[in-house]
Amino acid sequence: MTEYKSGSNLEKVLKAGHFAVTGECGPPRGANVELVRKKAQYLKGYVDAVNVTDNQTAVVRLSSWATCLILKQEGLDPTFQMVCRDRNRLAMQSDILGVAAHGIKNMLCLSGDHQTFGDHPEAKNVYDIDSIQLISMVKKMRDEGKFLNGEPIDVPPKLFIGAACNPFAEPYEFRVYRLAKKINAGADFIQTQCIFNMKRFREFMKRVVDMGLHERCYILAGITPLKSVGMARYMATKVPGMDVPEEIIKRLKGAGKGKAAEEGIKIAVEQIQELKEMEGIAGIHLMAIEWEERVPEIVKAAGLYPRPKVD
Amino acid sequence: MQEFRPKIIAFYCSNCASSAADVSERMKQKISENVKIVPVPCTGRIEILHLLKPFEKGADAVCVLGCQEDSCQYIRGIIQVKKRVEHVKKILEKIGIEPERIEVFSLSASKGDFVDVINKMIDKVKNLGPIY
Amino acid sequence: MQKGKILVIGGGISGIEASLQLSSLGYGVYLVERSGDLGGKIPDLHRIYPICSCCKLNTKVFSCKQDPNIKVMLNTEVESIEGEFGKFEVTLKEDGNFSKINVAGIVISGGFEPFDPSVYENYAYSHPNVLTSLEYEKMQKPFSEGIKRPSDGKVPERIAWIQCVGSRDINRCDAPYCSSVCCMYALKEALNTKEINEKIDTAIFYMDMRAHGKGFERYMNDALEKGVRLVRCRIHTVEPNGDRLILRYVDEKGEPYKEEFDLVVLSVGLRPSKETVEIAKKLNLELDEAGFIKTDLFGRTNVSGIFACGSVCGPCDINQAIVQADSVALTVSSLIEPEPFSSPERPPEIRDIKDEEPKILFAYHICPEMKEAEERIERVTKDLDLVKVLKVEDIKGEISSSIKETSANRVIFASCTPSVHKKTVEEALRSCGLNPYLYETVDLRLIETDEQLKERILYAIYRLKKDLPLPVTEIPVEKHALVIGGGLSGLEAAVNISEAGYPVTIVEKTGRLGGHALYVKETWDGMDIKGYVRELISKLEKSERVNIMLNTEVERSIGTAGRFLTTLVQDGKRIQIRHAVTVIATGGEVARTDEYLYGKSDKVYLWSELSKKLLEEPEFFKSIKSAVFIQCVGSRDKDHPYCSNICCSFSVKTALELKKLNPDMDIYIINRDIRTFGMKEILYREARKSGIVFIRYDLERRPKVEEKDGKLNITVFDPILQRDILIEADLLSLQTAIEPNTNEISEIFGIAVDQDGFFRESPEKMKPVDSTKEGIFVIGIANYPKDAKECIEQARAASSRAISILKKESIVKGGAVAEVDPGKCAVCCTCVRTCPFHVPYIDHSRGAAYIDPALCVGCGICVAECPGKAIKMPYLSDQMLLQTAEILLKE
Amino acid sequence: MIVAEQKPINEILDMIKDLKKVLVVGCKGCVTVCNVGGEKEVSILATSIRIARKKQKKEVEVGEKVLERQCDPEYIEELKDIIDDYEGVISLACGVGPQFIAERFPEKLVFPAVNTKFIGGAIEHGVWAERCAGCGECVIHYYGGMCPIARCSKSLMNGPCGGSNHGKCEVSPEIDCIWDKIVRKLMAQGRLDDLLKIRPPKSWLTARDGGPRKMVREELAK
Repeated sequence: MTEYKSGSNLEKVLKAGHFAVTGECGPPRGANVELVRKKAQYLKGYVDAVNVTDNQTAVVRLSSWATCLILKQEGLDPTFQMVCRDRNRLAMQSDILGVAAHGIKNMLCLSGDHQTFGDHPEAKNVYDIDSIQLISMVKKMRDEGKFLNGEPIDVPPKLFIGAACNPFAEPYEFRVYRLAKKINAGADFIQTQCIFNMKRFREFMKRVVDMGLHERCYILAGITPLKSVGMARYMATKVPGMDVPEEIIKRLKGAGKGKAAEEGIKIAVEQIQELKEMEGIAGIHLMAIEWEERVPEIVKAAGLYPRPKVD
Repeated sequence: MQEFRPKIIAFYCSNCASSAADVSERMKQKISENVKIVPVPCTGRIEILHLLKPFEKGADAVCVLGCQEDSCQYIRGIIQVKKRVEHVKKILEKIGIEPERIEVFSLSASKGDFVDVINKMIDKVKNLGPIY
Repeated sequence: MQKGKILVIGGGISGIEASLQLSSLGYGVYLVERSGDLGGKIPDLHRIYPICSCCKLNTKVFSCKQDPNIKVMLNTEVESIEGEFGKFEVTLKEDGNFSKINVAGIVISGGFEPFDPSVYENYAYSHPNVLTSLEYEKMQKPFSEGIKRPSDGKVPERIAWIQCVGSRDINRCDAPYCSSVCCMYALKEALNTKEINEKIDTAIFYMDMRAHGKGFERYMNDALEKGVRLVRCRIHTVEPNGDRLILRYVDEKGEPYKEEFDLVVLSVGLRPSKETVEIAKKLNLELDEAGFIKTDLFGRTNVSGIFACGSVCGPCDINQAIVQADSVALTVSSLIEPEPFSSPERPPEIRDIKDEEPKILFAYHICPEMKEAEERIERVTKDLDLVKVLKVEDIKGEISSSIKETSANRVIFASCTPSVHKKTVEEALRSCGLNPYLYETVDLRLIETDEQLKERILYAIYRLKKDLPLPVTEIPVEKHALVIGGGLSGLEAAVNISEAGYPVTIVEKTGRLGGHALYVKETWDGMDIKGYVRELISKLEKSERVNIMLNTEVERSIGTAGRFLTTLVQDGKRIQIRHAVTVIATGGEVARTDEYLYGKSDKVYLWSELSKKLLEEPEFFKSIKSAVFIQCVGSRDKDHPYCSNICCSFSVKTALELKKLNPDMDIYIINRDIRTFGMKEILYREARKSGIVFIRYDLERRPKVEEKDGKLNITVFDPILQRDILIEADLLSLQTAIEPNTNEISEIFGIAVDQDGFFRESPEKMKPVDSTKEGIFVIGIANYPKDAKECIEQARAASSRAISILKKESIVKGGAVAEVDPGKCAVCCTCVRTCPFHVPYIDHSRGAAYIDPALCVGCGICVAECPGKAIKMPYLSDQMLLQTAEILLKE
Repeated sequence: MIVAEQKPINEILDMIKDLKKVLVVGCKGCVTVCNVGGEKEVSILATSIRIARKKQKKEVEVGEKVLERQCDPEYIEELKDIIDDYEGVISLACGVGPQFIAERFPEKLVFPAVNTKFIGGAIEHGVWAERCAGCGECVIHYYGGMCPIARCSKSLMNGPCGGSNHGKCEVSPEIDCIWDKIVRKLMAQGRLDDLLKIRPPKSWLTARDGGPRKMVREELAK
């Protein structure tokens, strides 16, 4: 019998050697439980796990752990996201215990967007520890059963630990080392930033494979279908660390009026096809931003439906 | 009622504004008696306090007449004083005085704008009325 | 070597400048002038492009008159000259009285006279409303009546200028040359007219608009913007029609036009002065085909001991005349040992006046026409606290004698442009043993009422009583010159200065001396430049006084005339040198282009490349069947709004050379104007005669170049034929703009460049080779594009002026400078960072910043920036500036 | 040095709106050097107050004084002889100055005229940049002599976040990404191994998080 770290659906799918598909669910800006359930229905059956963002872009939303609970009730395997911006090490550890206590089994550790981007730019940030320190802290809690201060935990949290990776941010040459650092710290899986520049990503993955990093952790490639030329332009110019090549924008433009969205989905599907064949890629992380309803279609078109069941 | 005749202190660079004054003279322009002109070797010498003080002492406006930015004999004089004038404008604005009461002008040796700019300043200040 | 005094014949600007320069090099000079005053034609000019003329000239005139080593002899003619080099005996005639003088050498600077248009009947010069340009200029002078139509005194509505009257014409006036200056003075007159009354329509009828000098093209564009009309055609007849005058002409397209004007101004050309030519003939001096005195590059005539400069040697503008005069003084000093009338007097020690009661002398200098101003001054100054009020003509002389007479210890000087006279006033104070900065100026312009004048004088009095300048010190002059740039101009300067006996360091960025001149075969008039440069280099290499530094760059420089401290970097090593003068000759580069297939076809050359190829492989050109030159490539346009001066002559000269190599070659010069000014016009005529085709184009309709079947296909619109023509060519030369190498150097030395990037000349004006900072001379292409001959002349003028500084024992510094109070200094480095001249540094032994008074220029920027108020400028104190408003706003 | 900026003059006017006599006190230390509280700025502020109150037709008497430093009680003592003429004191020193004045003269109203910004230096004339966060335990030797605590917007200790953009921080193109500099420098120095080491969470006990700090030097203190 396979030894699982947390036994989450995602971990099982990956360990069984399937090409994994994870989705994303942005919590509402309120206690709108119905909306969460609706989004869950779009994704159910089409993804192996669902990331729940933690005050993404520093905008206040329903908390990640609470949203995770709802998704779990809906029968999905949620991935609890936690950023270093809003909590100190005390709050972090107690929340980690909290989600584990409720049976949430995946966790993604992030630095978090700076609060000046968000809706409360006047806020004081915390950054008591950084994302890599967070990864090692979770690992320590899980594997050693100890808090950060070394004191023992009564029933340690069992979590499948994830981390993010942006191959397109600068300094490029360091990004693969930063990935290695996260793996060394204890990351079990990696979800990358949305990929648009496939050429650069191929080069990145080649280095990952050369260093054998893909053997030490599961790498899920980030995919975001583009809805419009405007969105592509916005991503290209306004979102830090995003690399949207001009030819992608051209292609969307070339699709003609009202057809950019279809073209965007087509591009995403083509990307997934290529990623399925790429060495070192264990799956994809599909971030259909406020477009969850199109996820089934994409997954199907990419030949990734139905999702495997592993017990 | 007596007409409001604004009192203006005009610091000017005795090197460059000089040629502009020459053209003005030739164009037979006149300068109002209420404008007090103060020559300085380079407008870069004029500090924020020197620009502010006249307002305390009853001036209705202050202006600095210097050279073109690329023709300052001392390279950066006019550029520096322009920044200081900007700063004084901010102070004036915050204490409820129209920032247009202080201006800096780069005069061109070939255009007769010495008197022109002063007259425009007078008109502007007349519209604004007295400070106090 | 011969030894003796020098005679200068002609008291125009070149004669004045030559005399002053000779005097500063140690000579006793007789300056002989036929008329009643010095200045030549300049006093008649309304303004000298672009500013007022009289004050600037006056300073020089009075410097001449006061100079104990210049004997100015007015109303005097040269009767006869006997003897030979070293021992000339000259008989002079003044009011019928004869006198004899003995001189070692003679400089002829007789100047020009305007062409007399009455020989032309067709210009209707006898009509009252047809004037020459000089007559028109007199009408524009300040305080005169303004512009009126002579026939009836009405303000004219329309004025026309007709160019090339008595120039560029061999048929009727025997002037094959271009007079060089007329295009600019016509533009100036038209623009001034527009400034006085913008409603007057002004039109200039011309053949080629020759705006070839520094800043000229911008001036022309400015005139166009202000509505001056330029009409390209040659006017043949002026038809009187009552008070008005009719001009008939055909434009380039052959369309006939008829316009009526109220005034017609004939832009008359320059002729050598008749009287001077007569003297020249008596002396057997060689004249050129146009009748000007022929000299070599250095101003020597064919008779040894006799030199000439200025417009008597060929048409030239004021700046060129000054350059030539300075250059000729240098030539004299290399051949004749100076003999002064009297040795220079050492001024008395400077006394401390701190404890003396302030006594203020008021001196003013105004134009004779300013009666009203004079009366006002007398009225206003009556009751003021002044020891004496006097009107001065001779600023230095009269102020110093009055100081002595009244024992005044401060001076107020009033004039319409006091900044021009500052140096002279300082000299007057210094000569009386006073700190030269003990004066205030009052600008008399824009003063309308007694009250205004009184207020300004009172302010000056207040300041003089309140602020005392820092004591001055005498600093010994570093007897060393630094020359930057190893091209033709730099080499010439280095050779001259070293030959005068001073050590020279010459710095060259690259690994070899010679610069672009190594790739120039000869000048437009056939001088072997390459050979000349090689000779200069060999002279330098042999000289013990010269330190040649190759692969060297300048890192920084501080200081002023008499004392500079410059850091050089050679192979990564830093070397500091101290020197009294800096000559900057950093040259320029031919701009690259991506137009007209340059870089894509091997048949397309930049002009510099063509010049090199012609030198290295003349054989190559024998097989060329058809060659095209395109002028003004990326030049005289938005990015390069100036004319590069020498490209037209280059093309004409090179075209002629190609014709010589292969007489069957078809050659086309595609141009916007042909600017072969001065004697180069003769070359242009020769080119047209030899069948070289000139086609004009406009910026809106540029030629097009394609390459087809191994040939260049050049399409150009011919404005005369009114259609495109196609030229098949084997070779295309592109005359692109010349760009100056001035960027870093101007920053390092703290000297200004003009809008086009060339070094700006001194604000004192009429000092064409002086930079904006005393003791730094800017010459050659970096000053403005010019031909080799002019480069050499400029280099010589700069050497001449540099030597007069090197000759001095000490310079006076202090007074209007900044001083650090070590007690208040927070050593924050603000002054170090903000001084535009990099003078302050942190002196660790003082624990405070230090500003060397010898290096400080007194701008006051650090004083204003210092956050701790630790820097003082006693000359313009905070206290004074803060009380200004209080004093002036007192009810 | 301590870098500060002047408060908007209208705020200062508002603070003293009920006073008729105020003393403006500058400091010759850091705030003089950063052009915010020296002799010059004291006069500028005093003059501005006079003009403003003249405009408001509210009389005011403004005194001007510059102390050697406002972070040493001996210099604060110099106010003793003049302070009684005034109702309130405006200090142009960093946050230390007005507190020292307030402590020494408890009966007087004390107003800060500057906002104390950070510990930094002038990178060029008129431009100051933060270099130190006063965390109490210096770690810059791990990072090529650059402090990620003070100079990374997120105080990251283990490498650049995904927002590093052309050498600039995601927060603003005005801010350098210090991690970009650290990575480039250490890689150029061949110290990749150091970069790969995981730096453990920092103890903030030495920083202000450990409570207001005070330092007693046994060998110096009386």
